[in-house]
Amino acid sequence: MTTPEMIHRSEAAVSVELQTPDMTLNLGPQHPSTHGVLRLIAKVDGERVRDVEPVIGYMHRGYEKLSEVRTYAQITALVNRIDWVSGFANEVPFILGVERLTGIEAPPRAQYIRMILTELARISSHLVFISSYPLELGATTPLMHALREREYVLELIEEVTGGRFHPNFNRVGGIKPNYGGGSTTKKQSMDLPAGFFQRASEAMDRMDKICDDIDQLVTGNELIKMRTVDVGVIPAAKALEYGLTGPNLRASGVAYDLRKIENYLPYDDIDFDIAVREGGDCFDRYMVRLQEIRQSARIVRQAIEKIPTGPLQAKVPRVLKVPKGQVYSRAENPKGEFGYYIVSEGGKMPYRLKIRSTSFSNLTILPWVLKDELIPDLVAIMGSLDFVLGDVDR
Amino acid sequence: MNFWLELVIKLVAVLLTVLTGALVVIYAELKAGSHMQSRIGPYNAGGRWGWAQPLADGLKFLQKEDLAPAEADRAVYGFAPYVVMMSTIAVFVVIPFGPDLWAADLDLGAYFLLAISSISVLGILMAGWASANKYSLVGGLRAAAQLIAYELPLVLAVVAVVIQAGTMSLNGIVEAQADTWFTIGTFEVSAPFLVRGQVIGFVIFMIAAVAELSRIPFDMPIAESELTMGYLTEYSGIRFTMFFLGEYASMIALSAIAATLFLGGYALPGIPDSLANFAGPGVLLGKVAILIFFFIWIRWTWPRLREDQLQRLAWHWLIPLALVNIAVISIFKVAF
Amino acid sequence: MSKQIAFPFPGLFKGMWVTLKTMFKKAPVTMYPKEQEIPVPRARGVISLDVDNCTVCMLCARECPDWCIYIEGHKEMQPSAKPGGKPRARATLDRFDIDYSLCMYCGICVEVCPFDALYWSPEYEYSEHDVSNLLHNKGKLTEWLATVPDAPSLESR
Amino acid sequence: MSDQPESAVSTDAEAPEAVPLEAYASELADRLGAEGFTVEFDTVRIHVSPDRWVETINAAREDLELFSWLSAIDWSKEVEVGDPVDDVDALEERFEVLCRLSSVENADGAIFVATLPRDEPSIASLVPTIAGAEWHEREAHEMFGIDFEGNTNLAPLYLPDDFIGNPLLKSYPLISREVKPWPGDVDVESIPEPDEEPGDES
Repeated sequence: MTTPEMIHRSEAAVSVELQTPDMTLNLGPQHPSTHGVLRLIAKVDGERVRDVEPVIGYMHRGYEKLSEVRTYAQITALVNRIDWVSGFANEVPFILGVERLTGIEAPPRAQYIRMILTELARISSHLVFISSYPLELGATTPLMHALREREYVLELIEEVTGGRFHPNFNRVGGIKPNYGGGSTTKKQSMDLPAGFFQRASEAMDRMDKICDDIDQLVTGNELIKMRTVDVGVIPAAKALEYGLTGPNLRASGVAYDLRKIENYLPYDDIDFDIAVREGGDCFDRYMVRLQEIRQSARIVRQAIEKIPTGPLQAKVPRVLKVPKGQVYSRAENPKGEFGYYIVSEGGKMPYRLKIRSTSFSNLTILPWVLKDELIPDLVAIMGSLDFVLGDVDR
Repeated sequence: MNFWLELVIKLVAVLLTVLTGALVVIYAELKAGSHMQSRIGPYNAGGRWGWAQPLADGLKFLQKEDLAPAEADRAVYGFAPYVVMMSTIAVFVVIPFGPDLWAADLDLGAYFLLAISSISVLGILMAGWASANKYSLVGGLRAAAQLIAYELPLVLAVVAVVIQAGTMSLNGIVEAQADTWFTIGTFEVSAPFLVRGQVIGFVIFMIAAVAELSRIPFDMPIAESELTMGYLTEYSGIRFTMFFLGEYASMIALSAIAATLFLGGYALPGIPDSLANFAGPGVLLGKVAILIFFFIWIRWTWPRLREDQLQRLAWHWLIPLALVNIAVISIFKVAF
Repeated sequence: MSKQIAFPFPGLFKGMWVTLKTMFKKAPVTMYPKEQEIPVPRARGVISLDVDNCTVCMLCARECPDWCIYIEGHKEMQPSAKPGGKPRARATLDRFDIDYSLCMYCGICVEVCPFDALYWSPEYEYSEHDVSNLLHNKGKLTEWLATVPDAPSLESR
Repeated sequence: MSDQPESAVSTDAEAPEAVPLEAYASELADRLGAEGFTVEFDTVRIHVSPDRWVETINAAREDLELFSWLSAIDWSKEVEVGDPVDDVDALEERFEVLCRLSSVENADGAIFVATLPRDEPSIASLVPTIAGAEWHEREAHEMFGIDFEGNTNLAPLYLPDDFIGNPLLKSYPLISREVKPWPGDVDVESIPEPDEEPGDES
């Protein structure tokens, strides 16, 4: 079908005869394709984008500054708002960082619960991508089908944590304490509610089914392939130079997954594969995420089989003292490597908190990858990077 | 009958058909589309199943302020929706709903139909240019390129039908399809052109029709995720309603044309001629409904193409294929 | 899944089959004002206050990251429980306001309360036309107490 | 599921590597000719002289391929918001520019640190060799006022064009915390002494 050479050849023939001035097309900050307040100033020559300058910061909330006036417990509530479609996964690296500073280690059951919820957050984040990406290409129905299934995942998260998007469930050395019903319950942690395993495995079956449906509806669709295959190719070297991580990097053939490398939660008990594809185009980025939903469902299934019994909270002093030190703690978020560089000076609040948010780094490649693409491909490529503006602007 | 009375009756009939038809199709799209998406669609307006939703939407649009950008070319901007609407309504004039149920039976019916429906390109270009908006401009130009590219396969597909029928009158084409194809013993078999070797022509016509309608997968002119709403970006209120109704009316028009040319129009094998005038509209509407459902179905299933892919599809595939189709049909026409 | 495009475009028609199947299934829709979903017991809907348990210790107001809890109180002398004992000072709550337009539902106040005066209720229907009405005072917070559910039973393993 | 072996859960995989981590850091620092290194809490920090900043990082990218992030720390005695440093008197006021590189093969990775003076901080830009550093440098520029020589586009990234100040400096106040009094500051009135109670006076 269409090869890039064909486009370029036909273009070359035209541009010899017609020299037209470039037009500046402003996309955003309110624009249907930017799902958030991203603004692109694109210099277009007809349909071809000659140059693009992303403008961000419309949603800058200054989390790094706010974190300097908040205690560690308060920051946990804050950070799950950075990338709101996978709120739980944002908390994990932060709490692991504080645990590393204080030398407290969460008990195995708490770690398993963290792992289950992280994977549920990953599924929900990828389902948002699976739903919104075809929408940018014009297909409206996968949106509703994927969001319908995401609801089952969010219900699971809410059932355990009490919040659909902002769980605020991790505590240093364990998970959130119970409250209400007398002071004794407060000393216990919020364990999984009855029937959770049953409902979780049912929901995971649904995830497999929706993946099959999406395969039929989207993946196999020739029009989708025409729009995404060989579009927006990012070679591995470029991806590394721009700091791309997560599915965007794995689609370029680099098997970089912190779940395997860093082993920050009991992932080595679980048998799962890293989804890697070689092409680095939009279709591969889409496919990696679709495969990761299946892998995450696999992880959740195994985790609910293997989850150990035991305490949920390690012994933590009543007044938590975080010693002086600097730690970089990172974890594999649905969108890639999410890290916190915590500088503690021994106070109640961190002296400085650098948030290495994934979408910000993933978005730095936009000017490079969008250069000399068509306007429809601009939308396709931008969507395939799967960013959340809250994660970009912090 | 008095000429003027007849004219008024015909005009009112056509207008009513177009407008109520468009409202019904809008409702069908809302309802079918939402069920395909696991939603329930309109529910509250009008009591049962939200049947009044299109009416309510229409009323809402009428109340909206009719905005025009400061830089817009007011006259052209204001006139554009009516050009689109007019070209759509004029198509209905020649479509026969029964042996005697037509507004005008032109000898050059098929020709008139193609000519008048391509006027809508003008309206869209006017809208895109006069809006003084870059999205509108790009959308308008995309629409122009697309409509002109797909006008050709559409015309060529019709040419094959005209050759087979031997007439350009739409009534004549329907009658040609109702005529005996061959006989088995004393049993006379008649069949629409679709069955009589126009499969390729029908497929080309339908693809081109979707492109003419600027519906998914060919909705680049209004591609929401790229151009917000293309040439419609700046329109609001009554003028937007015109475009909106026009889109759905032309969906009916193209379906009716396809039904007339390829599916036997008002004729259905087995319905005697004496009943044709009564059953005709129903038969035609049934066929139109099937085709419209097809349009709705693919709109809620497929993504959109890219502009260059769309052009390539037209020029590299559809037009050569349509020419081959004409040649084959002509050979068969002469040989048999 | 291969990137190749096969000629008769089977993918297009498989997709149409999926949408057609969906069309004849019942839509999983809750018609909100008529039907209501029952939120899970742990849902963080609104914070309710048990005035009797509050000792005006100010912990919640101090730990709140958004500074959206306003407390005022005074101390009263109360006769001792034992006859002949010294009268005790007891803190009485005058004002307890939570500004839900600022609250970010983190639940830290409920967690730090040492005397079980604050509870989460899953109620969610308290939207207002005027943002100032989102400041719930002591009386309103107490009303929510009736809607606090029992904690869910836990998974057996 | 109590028969599940507890030992299967190994969360702190780096703990046994604590000694190798220091060996790794010293080997890396030696190879790159860095000024020194620290390893604390499994975080490797390689101290680099600002003059050799670009050179060192490019050399390190041979096996630490992934450019992860770039940022800065403001070490300041004057602290407008948040907790001050542990030992204010001993603090040497400075900026630290940090750049994290990671390996994509294993858990290796290091944070490269260059120390800059607090007045007119300036360092060579990484953009000519690592294009992805552009936005990170722009962010550090607007948030801390650090100049990156060679980065031609240091326009504000997050902040409005007419914004004055560098918000992440420790001396920059957080307005939202200043316009509103802390509600936790109110205390219940002190317990009145028994002899001062109104009834007893008369």
